[in-house]
Amino acid sequence: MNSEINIMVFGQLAELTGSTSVKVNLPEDTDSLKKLLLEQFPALVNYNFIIAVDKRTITENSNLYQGATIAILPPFSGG
Amino acid sequence: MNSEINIMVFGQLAELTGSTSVKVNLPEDTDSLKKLLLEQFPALVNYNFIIAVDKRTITENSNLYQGATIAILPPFSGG
Amino acid sequence: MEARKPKQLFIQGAISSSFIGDSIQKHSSRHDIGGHSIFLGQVRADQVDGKTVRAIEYTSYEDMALEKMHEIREAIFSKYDLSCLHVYHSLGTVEVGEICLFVFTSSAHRKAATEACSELVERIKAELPVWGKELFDNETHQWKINK
Amino acid sequence: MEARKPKQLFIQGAISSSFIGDSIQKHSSRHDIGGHSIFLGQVRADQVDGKTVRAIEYTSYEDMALEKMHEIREAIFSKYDLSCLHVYHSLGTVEVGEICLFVFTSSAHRKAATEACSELVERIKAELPVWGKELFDNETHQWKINK
Repeated sequence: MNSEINIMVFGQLAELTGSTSVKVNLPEDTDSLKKLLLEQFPALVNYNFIIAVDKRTITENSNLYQGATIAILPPFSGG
Repeated sequence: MNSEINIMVFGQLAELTGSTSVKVNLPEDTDSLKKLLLEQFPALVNYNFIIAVDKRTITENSNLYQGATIAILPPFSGG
Repeated sequence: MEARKPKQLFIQGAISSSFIGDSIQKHSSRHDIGGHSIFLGQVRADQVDGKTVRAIEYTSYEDMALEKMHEIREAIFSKYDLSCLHVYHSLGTVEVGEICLFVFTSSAHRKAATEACSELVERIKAELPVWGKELFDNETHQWKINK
Repeated sequence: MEARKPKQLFIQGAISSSFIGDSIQKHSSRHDIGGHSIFLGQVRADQVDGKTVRAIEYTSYEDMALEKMHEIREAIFSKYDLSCLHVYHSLGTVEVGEICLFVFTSSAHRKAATEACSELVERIKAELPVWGKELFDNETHQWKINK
């Protein structure tokens, strides 16, 4: 069974990853996702970013599931 | 020597006096002017109004002089 | 710096939305501006004892109003770091739904424009010798009172 | 009362002054409105290490931004006694001097519109997933940071 999922990547983070979406094996929760992304893109350690699951920003560790809509977001700078 | 001067009258005060200008004999100061106007227009006692001399509102009794620009102003309601 | 000259303040009748749009457009050449704050006063169809306001007729002691507005402008420019400041007030009749006051401030960072705009509106209502006569639909009227 | 539907938020490119003028004009049929408060964000030609910003390129996580904006609208309508509330934000490239944000609130009495407008601007800048890339005149860029 394929448990790969797409992570949407926005703003300057997309410059870092070289793409607006990256594929990872579905981690159990958002903390694991963060760890996994930092392994894959070590330079991410220099960036502030937050994770959004199903269009809501995550403020504490949250479970992930197949089919979740996941995104990583640099600090907002609209207006 | 004629010491009559024109007092400009604005807003609802002009309805009361029936004119946008009234003539009075030049009083010594603004307190005397107020007294004189209240004699001439007793209904003024029911109105709040301020006196402007040379386009400045008067906050304490001030001397008047021949040639002064004098106006009586009801509460402002612009905007 | 040269003292600022008294500027136009009064507009005969309502202030049109195209006049407001044009004023905004004129600021596109000012590349130091990051934010504009605008306040618009609009005539409301208030109900009083079964009568409805259909228009407000504005009069002013114009010479005094221009001098007072000049003084307010100078005070606001001293207090806030503004790029621009414009104020227009109607004279004569303004129907319900039409604009009677247009206050427009601009600055590099939004806080100065926003705070200056609010303070201007308060000072204009309190200090400019302008009077509004509310005309009702039955040909009677009452004099507007600012709270 | 029926729940408000998500409304248009994004505009491709700059927000024109005629669009703003037209939006104001549309409110002339609302005779319960006494005051409008408007905030406009304009792109500034900031200098950074000898380079000059010539434009900002905006991107967004649009689906999330629309949901968040809907949530902010509901909160602002609950908190303030507003007649109307409109927010437009640019996507894509906006040149210096052009408008990238248009926040427009209306109410019977001015305080609600003014306070709601300020709070909206703060929340939009802090909470909407939108990113500005500042393009310099020498083809380099930097990512905008909101203070």
